Amino acid sequence: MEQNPYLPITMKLIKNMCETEDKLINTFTLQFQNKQDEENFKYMPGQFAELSAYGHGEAPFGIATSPTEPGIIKFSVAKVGCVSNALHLMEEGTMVGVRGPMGNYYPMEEFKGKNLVIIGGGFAFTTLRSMAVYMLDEKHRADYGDITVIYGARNPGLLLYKEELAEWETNPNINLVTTIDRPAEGWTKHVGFIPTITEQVAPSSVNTYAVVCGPPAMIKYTLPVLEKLGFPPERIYTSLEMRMKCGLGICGRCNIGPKYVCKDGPVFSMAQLKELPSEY
Amino acid sequence: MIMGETKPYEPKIAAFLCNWCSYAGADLAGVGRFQYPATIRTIRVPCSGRINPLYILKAMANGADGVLVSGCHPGDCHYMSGNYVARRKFALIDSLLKHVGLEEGRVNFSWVSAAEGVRFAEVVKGVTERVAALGPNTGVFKVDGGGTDE
Amino acid sequence: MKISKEKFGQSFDALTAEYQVVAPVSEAGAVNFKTAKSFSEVKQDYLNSKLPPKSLLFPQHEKLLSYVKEGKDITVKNELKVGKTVLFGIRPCDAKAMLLLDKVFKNDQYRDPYYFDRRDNTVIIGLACNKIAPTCFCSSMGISPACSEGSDLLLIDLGDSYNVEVITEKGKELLASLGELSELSAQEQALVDTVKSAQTTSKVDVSTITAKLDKMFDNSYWDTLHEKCLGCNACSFSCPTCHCFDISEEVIKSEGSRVRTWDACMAPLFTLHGSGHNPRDKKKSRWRQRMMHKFNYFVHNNGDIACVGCGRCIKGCPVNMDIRQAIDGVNKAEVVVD
Amino acid sequence: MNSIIDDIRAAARQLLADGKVDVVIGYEKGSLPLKSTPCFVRSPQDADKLIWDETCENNLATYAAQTAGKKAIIAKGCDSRALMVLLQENQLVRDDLYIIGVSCPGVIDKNKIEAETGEIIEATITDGKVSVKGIACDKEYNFADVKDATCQTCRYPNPVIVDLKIGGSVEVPQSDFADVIALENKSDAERKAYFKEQMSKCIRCYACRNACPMCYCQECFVDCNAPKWLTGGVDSAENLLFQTGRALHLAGRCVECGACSRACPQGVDIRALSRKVNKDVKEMYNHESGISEDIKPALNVYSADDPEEFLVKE
Repeated sequence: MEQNPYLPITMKLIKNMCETEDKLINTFTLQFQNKQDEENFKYMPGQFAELSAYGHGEAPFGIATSPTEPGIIKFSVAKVGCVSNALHLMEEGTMVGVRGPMGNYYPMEEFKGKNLVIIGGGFAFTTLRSMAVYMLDEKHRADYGDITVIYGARNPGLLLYKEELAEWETNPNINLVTTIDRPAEGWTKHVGFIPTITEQVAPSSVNTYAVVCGPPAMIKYTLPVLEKLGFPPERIYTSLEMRMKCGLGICGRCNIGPKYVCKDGPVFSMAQLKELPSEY
Repeated sequence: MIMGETKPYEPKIAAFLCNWCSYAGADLAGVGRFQYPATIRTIRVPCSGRINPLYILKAMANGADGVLVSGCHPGDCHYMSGNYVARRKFALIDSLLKHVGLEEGRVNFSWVSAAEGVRFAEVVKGVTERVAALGPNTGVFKVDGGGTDE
Repeated sequence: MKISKEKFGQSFDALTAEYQVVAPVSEAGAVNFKTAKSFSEVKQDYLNSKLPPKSLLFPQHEKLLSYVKEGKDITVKNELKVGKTVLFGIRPCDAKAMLLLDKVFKNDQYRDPYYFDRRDNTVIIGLACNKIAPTCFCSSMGISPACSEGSDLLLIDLGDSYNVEVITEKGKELLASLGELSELSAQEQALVDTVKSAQTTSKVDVSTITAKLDKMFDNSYWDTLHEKCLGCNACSFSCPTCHCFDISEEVIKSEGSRVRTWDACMAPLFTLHGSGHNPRDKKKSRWRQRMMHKFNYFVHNNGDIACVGCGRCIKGCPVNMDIRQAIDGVNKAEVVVD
Repeated sequence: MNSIIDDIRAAARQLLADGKVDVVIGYEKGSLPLKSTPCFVRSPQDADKLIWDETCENNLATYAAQTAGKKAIIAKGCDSRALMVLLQENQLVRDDLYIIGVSCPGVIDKNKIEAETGEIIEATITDGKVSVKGIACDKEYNFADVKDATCQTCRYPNPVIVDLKIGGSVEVPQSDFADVIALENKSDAERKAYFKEQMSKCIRCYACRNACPMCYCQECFVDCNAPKWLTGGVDSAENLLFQTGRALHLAGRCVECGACSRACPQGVDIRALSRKVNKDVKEMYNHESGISEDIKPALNVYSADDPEEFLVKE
């Protein structure tokens, strides 16, 4: 029988963990309930899924895990609306609904043989983490060149995935640069906004792609820096956010020009975005 | 229960009670063990002036068989004039709801003070009888979940 | 070939046993598409329905699924239900609109089962327009008052009988159960020819609008177009091609359902992000979206303009926003060529 | 009427030329017969677009708060009442507002005509006669017979607050709440059936709310997500909840312009609800909204002896 794309699969919330000091972002670990569901849920870094908190609604979130992590998927979600609030309050063991994977993904094929500069700000680091983990996987690491991650948050407490970041610090396969906006006690790494730090770190643009995700202001000021470093628009990628409902390119709200972010995105290159109206 | 015996119909009544008088009155009724039917579901509000007409409409839409709104007697408001202002609203709500076809007795308003435990029990008894006589809510605001009239 | 109305009426009544037969019915002072039990209920001399028949395939409020929560567990039930339907008497503009909706509810990746399971089980009997309203402008949209596009059978009212034209296989199958056909008289043939050659009196020029709009996103035309718009959804809800929807949850205690309801680009909430950011926060950008979507984006994605010229939005607008004038305005707008 | 149009245009031209206002909000000829459409005049030479006749049915006060800058507004009696309430509720800055008052003879109920003539192809209004060429038939009407229901019961056709008054005053018709009383006198079952039928037509496009000058809430209760007062359902119960909730929110504020009913593309008798509330407000609290700056809104004040008949009978 044909799949009904509006019907979620049921997954179990096995872990509901507070991620940041301000207690506004939690990471939810969901477990597939059968092999068939997991088989059908083949995804790539950059894709998202519609997460249902039954009784409250459904909302789209980027998948924070990598397909190299079997059995589960994770989402890191900020508490802003009806659905995210319900998720934050949800007890472990509760069944939730998941529709997906949806949308396109980072062009991992195109990235092969290239160096990657991953730039993330705040909690927009979720699908970037997925991509980094994907590339660090032993099956894939050899496909890619140098991986540089520049990741910033307002303060140390707001950085996501702290344990993993600590591991990356010492991992020779990845070059991690973390920064915070203002000096904080005990912080010995970079201090400053992402664009400034990117300029300081000055990753080479030779044979390199950049992937940038973060708040609009961060992206706005980082792009000129990348341009100065010699990244052409075709080699800068980003992932967009939009209000979405169906996730199938039908309900009509997430379009930028003729493109639906849910179906044709959320991943776009700067070259693609230049062709579209600036309505996002 | 013996087969064939039917349980008497017990209406569900949403009771919006002001914190300072009617809620305390309900408390007193409890402490004093004055019997009244277990038909009300109490929602405590800071003042009868806090009642939004939508509370009443939504209760009816979601299937409450009746609504009771109760506050301090006029002149006794903890916030001086909350119930005076509420009184004007209540009169208009009551009149409009009847106008659009809601049965008289579904939505009830009263003043009960903190000292009137016995009276609170009496009011609930009276309201329960009135609502019970009307039967289950099939009224103009009852949403059946169909979403369309067809 | 023709069928007498008497015979058609009998067949119509017989069809109601097997099909849900939906037809124009006069109710509460307006003609709309409703389930009809008998041909006698059908309003035949109607101009067009107040609301478009899109709701038959895409209801304003529709359950997608329902569920029951028990503690931490959940039981989800698919609410997809379909029966066979005959849609009688829809006008050529609305029949064409269904073809446009088909393109929306199926794209390169997904097919909407709620829409298509209904669609595939619906036979459409179109009814050509003998009368043309001053707000009709379908002729400018590549349709005509007797256009057969989108219908399975097309009827033309000849007074006592209908001229019948078979358009699709589905129509041919249904025709078999309608009864015998007879030849047209010369006079009737002349009437058929008149109806077929009729054109709407109101016209707009959309020949270059898509290309023009390609260059108009930042045009100052949008600065004033929207000004008198109240921002309600009257135009969208009365449009046979508008298809945007919302998905929300309706819950009482532990039982709930997920429903989809019509939504429209004119509402500010339509695009509001959880963060508070809104990419289309002004009436200006929402009107631009409406025009762009109908006359540009839709063409790029689906090869057609998403307007069939039914004129409902013109009649329904509380402030007389007239899409024909909006189109003219685009045609007249000055475009800075870089 | 022509001299009124000339005077309106002249006033608009002068105000714009003198830079006293940035925009004049008035009416221009619409695209359909017997329809005018709101227009925003920003330069003196455009002032000639402005018209004034029995088709000027929109309440322009709706645009007052959402239009930036200093604005002049052509105001009928009901528009001026709406502006008055908006001023009282601090939604408008008086100094940014220039009210060009025009007495209103009432506006045409186009739907009533089209119910008989079918869609109107052509129409003219001369000397109190409306001649209509319709798709079904041609007909001539006395204006008084096709006057909008709201205007039939209007008690304030003359503007209550103006900066400039154009034209003479019109006679204030005697009016009570006969329409409401007629409905009140029906049985509960009849009224219930009436409202059920009316509400079954509503498609929740919110044209009524958006056309209403008093509906300016930043977040309307119908759009509120938490709590979710309304579902997306469009059954008559859900629609009645919306319309009743709205009518109660307008209690003591409704200026009886009828913009809601005229805006309704489905012909729902929305006014029937607000009229009832208005009658109650008048009878119980002797209040009419927007008729004087000195009168406080009915629900902002109280009296120790306000009626209490609504209390539960014990």
